[in-house]
Amino acid sequence: MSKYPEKEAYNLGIIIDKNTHAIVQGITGAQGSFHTRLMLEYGTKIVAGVTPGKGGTKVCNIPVYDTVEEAQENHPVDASIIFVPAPFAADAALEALENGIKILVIITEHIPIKDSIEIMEYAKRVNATIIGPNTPGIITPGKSKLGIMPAHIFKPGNIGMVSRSGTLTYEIASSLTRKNLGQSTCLGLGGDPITGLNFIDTLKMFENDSQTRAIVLIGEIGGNLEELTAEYIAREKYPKPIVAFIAGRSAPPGKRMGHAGAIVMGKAGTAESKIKALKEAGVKVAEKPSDVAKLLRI
Amino acid sequence: MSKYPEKEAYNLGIIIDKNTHAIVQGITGAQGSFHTRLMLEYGTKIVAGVTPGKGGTKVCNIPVYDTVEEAQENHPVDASIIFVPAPFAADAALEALENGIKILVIITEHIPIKDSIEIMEYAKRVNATIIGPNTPGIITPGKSKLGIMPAHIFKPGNIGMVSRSGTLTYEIASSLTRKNLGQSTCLGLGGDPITGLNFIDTLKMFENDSQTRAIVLIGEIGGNLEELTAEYIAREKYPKPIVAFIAGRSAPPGKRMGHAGAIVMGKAGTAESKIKALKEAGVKVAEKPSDVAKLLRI
Amino acid sequence: MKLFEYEAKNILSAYGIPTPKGELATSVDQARKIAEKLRPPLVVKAQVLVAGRGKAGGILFADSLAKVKKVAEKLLKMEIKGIPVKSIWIEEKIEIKKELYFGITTDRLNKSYVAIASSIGGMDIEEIAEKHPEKIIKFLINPKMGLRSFHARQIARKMGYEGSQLNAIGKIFERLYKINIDYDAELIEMNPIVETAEGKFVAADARIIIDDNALFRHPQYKKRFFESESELFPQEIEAMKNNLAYVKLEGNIGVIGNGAGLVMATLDTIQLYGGKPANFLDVGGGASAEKIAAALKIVLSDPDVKTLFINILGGITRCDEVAKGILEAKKKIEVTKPMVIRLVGTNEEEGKRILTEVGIPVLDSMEEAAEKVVEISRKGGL
Amino acid sequence: MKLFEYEAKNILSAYGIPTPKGELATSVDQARKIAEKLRPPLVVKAQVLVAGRGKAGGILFADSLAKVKKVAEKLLKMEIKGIPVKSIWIEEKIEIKKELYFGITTDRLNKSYVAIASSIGGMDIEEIAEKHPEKIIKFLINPKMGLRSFHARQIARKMGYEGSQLNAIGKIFERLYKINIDYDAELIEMNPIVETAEGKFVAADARIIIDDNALFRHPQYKKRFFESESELFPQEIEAMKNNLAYVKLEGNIGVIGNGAGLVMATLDTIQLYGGKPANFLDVGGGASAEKIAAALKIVLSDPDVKTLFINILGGITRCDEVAKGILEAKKKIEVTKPMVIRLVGTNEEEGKRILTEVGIPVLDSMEEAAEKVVEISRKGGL
Repeated sequence: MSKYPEKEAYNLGIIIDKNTHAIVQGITGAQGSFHTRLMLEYGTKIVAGVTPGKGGTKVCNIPVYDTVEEAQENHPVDASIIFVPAPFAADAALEALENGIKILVIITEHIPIKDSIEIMEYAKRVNATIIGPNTPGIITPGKSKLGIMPAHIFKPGNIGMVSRSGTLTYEIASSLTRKNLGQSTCLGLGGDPITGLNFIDTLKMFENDSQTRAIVLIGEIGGNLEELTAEYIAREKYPKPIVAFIAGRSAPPGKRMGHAGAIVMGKAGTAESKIKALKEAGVKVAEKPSDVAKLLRI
Repeated sequence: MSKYPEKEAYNLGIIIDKNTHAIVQGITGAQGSFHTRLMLEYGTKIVAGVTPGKGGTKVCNIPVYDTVEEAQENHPVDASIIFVPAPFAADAALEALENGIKILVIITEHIPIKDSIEIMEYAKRVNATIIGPNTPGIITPGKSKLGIMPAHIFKPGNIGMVSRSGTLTYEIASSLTRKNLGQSTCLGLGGDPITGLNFIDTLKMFENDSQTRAIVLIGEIGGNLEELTAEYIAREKYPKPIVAFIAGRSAPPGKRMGHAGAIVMGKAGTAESKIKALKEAGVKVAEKPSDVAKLLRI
Repeated sequence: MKLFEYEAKNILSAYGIPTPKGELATSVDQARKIAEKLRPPLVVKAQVLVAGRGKAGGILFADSLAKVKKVAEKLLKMEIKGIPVKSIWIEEKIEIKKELYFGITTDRLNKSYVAIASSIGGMDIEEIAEKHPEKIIKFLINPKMGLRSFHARQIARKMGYEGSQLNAIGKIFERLYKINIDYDAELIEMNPIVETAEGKFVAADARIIIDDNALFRHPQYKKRFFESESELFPQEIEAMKNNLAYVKLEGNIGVIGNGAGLVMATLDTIQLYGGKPANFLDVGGGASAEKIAAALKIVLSDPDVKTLFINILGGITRCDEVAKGILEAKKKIEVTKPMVIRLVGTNEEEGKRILTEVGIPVLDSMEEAAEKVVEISRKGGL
Repeated sequence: MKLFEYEAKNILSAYGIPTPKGELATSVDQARKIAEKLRPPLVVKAQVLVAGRGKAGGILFADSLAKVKKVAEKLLKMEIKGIPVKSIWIEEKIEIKKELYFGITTDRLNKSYVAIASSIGGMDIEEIAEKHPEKIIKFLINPKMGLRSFHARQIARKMGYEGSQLNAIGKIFERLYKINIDYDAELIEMNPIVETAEGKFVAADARIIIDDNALFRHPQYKKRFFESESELFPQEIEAMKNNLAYVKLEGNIGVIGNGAGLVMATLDTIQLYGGKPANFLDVGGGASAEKIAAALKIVLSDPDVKTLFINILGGITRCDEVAKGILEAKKKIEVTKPMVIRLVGTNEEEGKRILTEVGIPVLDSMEEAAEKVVEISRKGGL
């Protein structure tokens, strides 16, 4: 990694930075309040929380409101991180979007597909960025995090990471950190079939981020987004080096979405297909999580 | 009217002109086929018809297709006039809009409010012009008509007419024609609570239409659009003379939409309220239909 | 189409909106049985569709079984604004802390639904809206989003609610919107929605008007539309069956025309000349001879009508069809009342020929015709 | 959650989509009664949730009552891919002119629903899609518009239909989309939808998978989800009840981890070192000691499991909770199988302390741990 010397002063990360003012929707729940504390400790500017019916209370000394509207009347708000339980998560996301918030990190898992489709349609219309659902969030090490990832496994640096998997990201990030390969921004796309950002969106951002010198892409079986990403990388002659890891090589043929799913996906979806496509696009693919660091150093 | 000499060569009308290529949705129905013939006789460029399940047939020698998509594959299309029965009218309008048609004349009456709201929301999003529903349509005398009005009562000239009522428009138009006051464009907004164009939209178009020297505005009881139009005329110091007629002065207090309706409308809605508002805005208001021509000549 | 209070409340209840426990009775005996089950204190409410029922004495309280019987007897014999009370709704009495208002209707200018809410509701809500417009919350509903939970909570917050009350009343607003959409309502309102002594919310009165044009999506109501519109004049029912727009008025000149605007202008002109229209009847566009005949029968069946004015400006409507319809009606019913006919437009010559051949004169000018019919009616009709 | 064919067909039928007349039987006697009512020729279909039922002999024809009895007997004794057939669906035989395909699923890239249609359907649809992609119509559905009548007709036209057939099949597509939305389906398909000899359309087979995450909106299925998932291993049912993601695999190394990606990578690494995982078990994020204990119990109850690998990278999950869960499980069940534990992350020190105190060694590296567990399993587990 010697060709990517670490700098003292880091520029902005992608999507969030030190000056991002965020609210926490679902701040009064166990997860919401726990991670609000951790995010504050990390230096994230959490300005307010929203939990309907809990307006007027405080969590970690942060004021809680009943509605996003009220939070915005009292604070500058750039982003929202959502911990609201699945049945109510779409409502929370739409509330944030309708109130003009342009960056959403949706931690909640088990959101119905129909709800996610609605969220994404709205986000697209108003040009908002959605991370998740079912994501560990985003961290720009040393600057800010909007997410639930353990902060100590990250360190500032030049590697951009984008992943469909939470703990696997931690596994790889901590191995990079141990090997002194710091990260510019690490972003979890989310494990659901329908997510906001995808690999291609994120690669475009990393391309424009001067801080990022190389990218780690962590995929898994299911869907065809890795294959489409490989196509994109090849077609656009993507200028920064990428190392990939794909989980699920030993998995049996997964749950297939009937004939319709098979027709939509063609042969895509298996680890084999994804690895082949990425390799053909010039991406180095690691066999084991610990190989990622080695391949970055080549 | 001597100060508005009639010209030999007329410019374009508002919204439609000689070169507007239109399709007829619901062309195979009794009304659709009858008025297709009359529009063709008037010189309107009807290029195709659409009736699901009747594709491949002809009406007045005009080819009929199953879908708007197919009509567009075979013809240039600027506008659509819709005769489709009320339960299916919203589907027809949305089909036209989704296929990129920007001018819709919806003749159909009895379309549910919920459907109209959906049509109008879509039209607004794609910046399309909707005339109706429940409208006689639009005529630019001597040029083109997309509508069901009897053509012989109109003649080319300088008076723009905009109305919420069908036969009342004919009544007044024919009296103007008899008195040699020709019309630039006559447009029925439609008799439903929710319509596409309203008085204000139309006044703006007439303002920019060099052919139009004076405007006849025909309102009726119900709603508060005449009052809001009066406000607009006063506020914008509308530059062209307007003569109005409001039907329903003798009507008993009409069906009120509960308390909610009363609160939304305030005291608006009665003929008295509308006439007062228009007079205060400097509009001449006729007592009888035949007085309109007299007031235009002042 | 207006729903009865009990129909509206049953719908609200099915959507999970709290309403007072209640049942419908059409006899004193039934009322007694219901009262025994629900136990006083009770409210007994006349089920009529006319507005202003409360002020007309149609809502009575009863704190004993004997009183329920008495009150039920009274109401079931009562007429409200000319409408006999055929059924009563008996429900538990709610301890009212505060009366609120919430309703949804259409906003013509914005082409969408609008929710209206007020933390002061009840019978005088319109007066409040006029005198204290700041007490009224108007919330425009984006048609593609609908009224979501979070919108409902925004409204609840503006009404001054917080904590569990904010969520509870928000849920009620959200559900009412869902009913509005599912039932194609053109108006839906809870007035009052009551905050009880315990801080709960109950829809104490509810009103739903279904968009007549959407009845094809609600066959259960379409059927009942004709079956039980008990509060209509026979002419109105007949008009409905023939798809004619008819409104009974208080004068003596029967009016038939084509197009609502033209018919309204005809009424105005009659009035301008000093006459009094007996009705509004719009045959609509492209009416057939049969429809015209039906219209004549309806108007002439009204004993208040002394003279008849037919004003047709033919567009899609063909004058020859109108003329044939007049002859058809004449054949089937004895027409002794004088008629003034104005007939111009599509196929005008043929229409005039048909009528003048049998000795019925036809005029060209609506205003002349109006003047003439007023003159005749002034002479007493005949 | 997969619905049985008969459940799916009953839904289609309720939405006005033509399906063959049919009834469900769980005994030969019932089958006979149904057959007498419907009258042969009939089709008898095993009701199992596994795919490929037709090719496995689960769909049989019967042209006489005697044959129905015979066929029913045969199917009700059959196992399909290891799953015993508990019920059969008996329906009228349709005269097939043509087999078509129509289905709706989600499109990840476009974040919307997508309709797939083909004028060639049936069992080989996927092969057709691969060899003749031009026969496949993919129609992306705008989430805010849905699949409207006119969209359905656009698809029907592209399939080559016109006239009344275009409207008829269009209506079926539109209704299937409505089911898709109302039931929160992640897949809904009719394969084949049959064009009959008379030119009518009938959904001869139907498949609905409901989005598990949306079951809270469909309580009737949520209940049945646990009641009748008869085709699952006991471990799978236990995992479901404990909200754990469990998949049975064919090896002998039990695996427990947190996070689907990490568990998958664990399986991959085991395999890379020559081992064979017995299962996939993801405890999810922030698992409590109880949940960890439940996970251990489930994995250890599988007789195929010879060794156990626990791989935890604590983020929200706390290592001390995991350690406590392991001790709790050990207390309740006799753990005789060797365990390899890798435990790092949040509260790592405390977790390690708890385990090492009772003599359980803990590793830091996932790969080392994987290597070790493979080695132990190679030695036969113990």
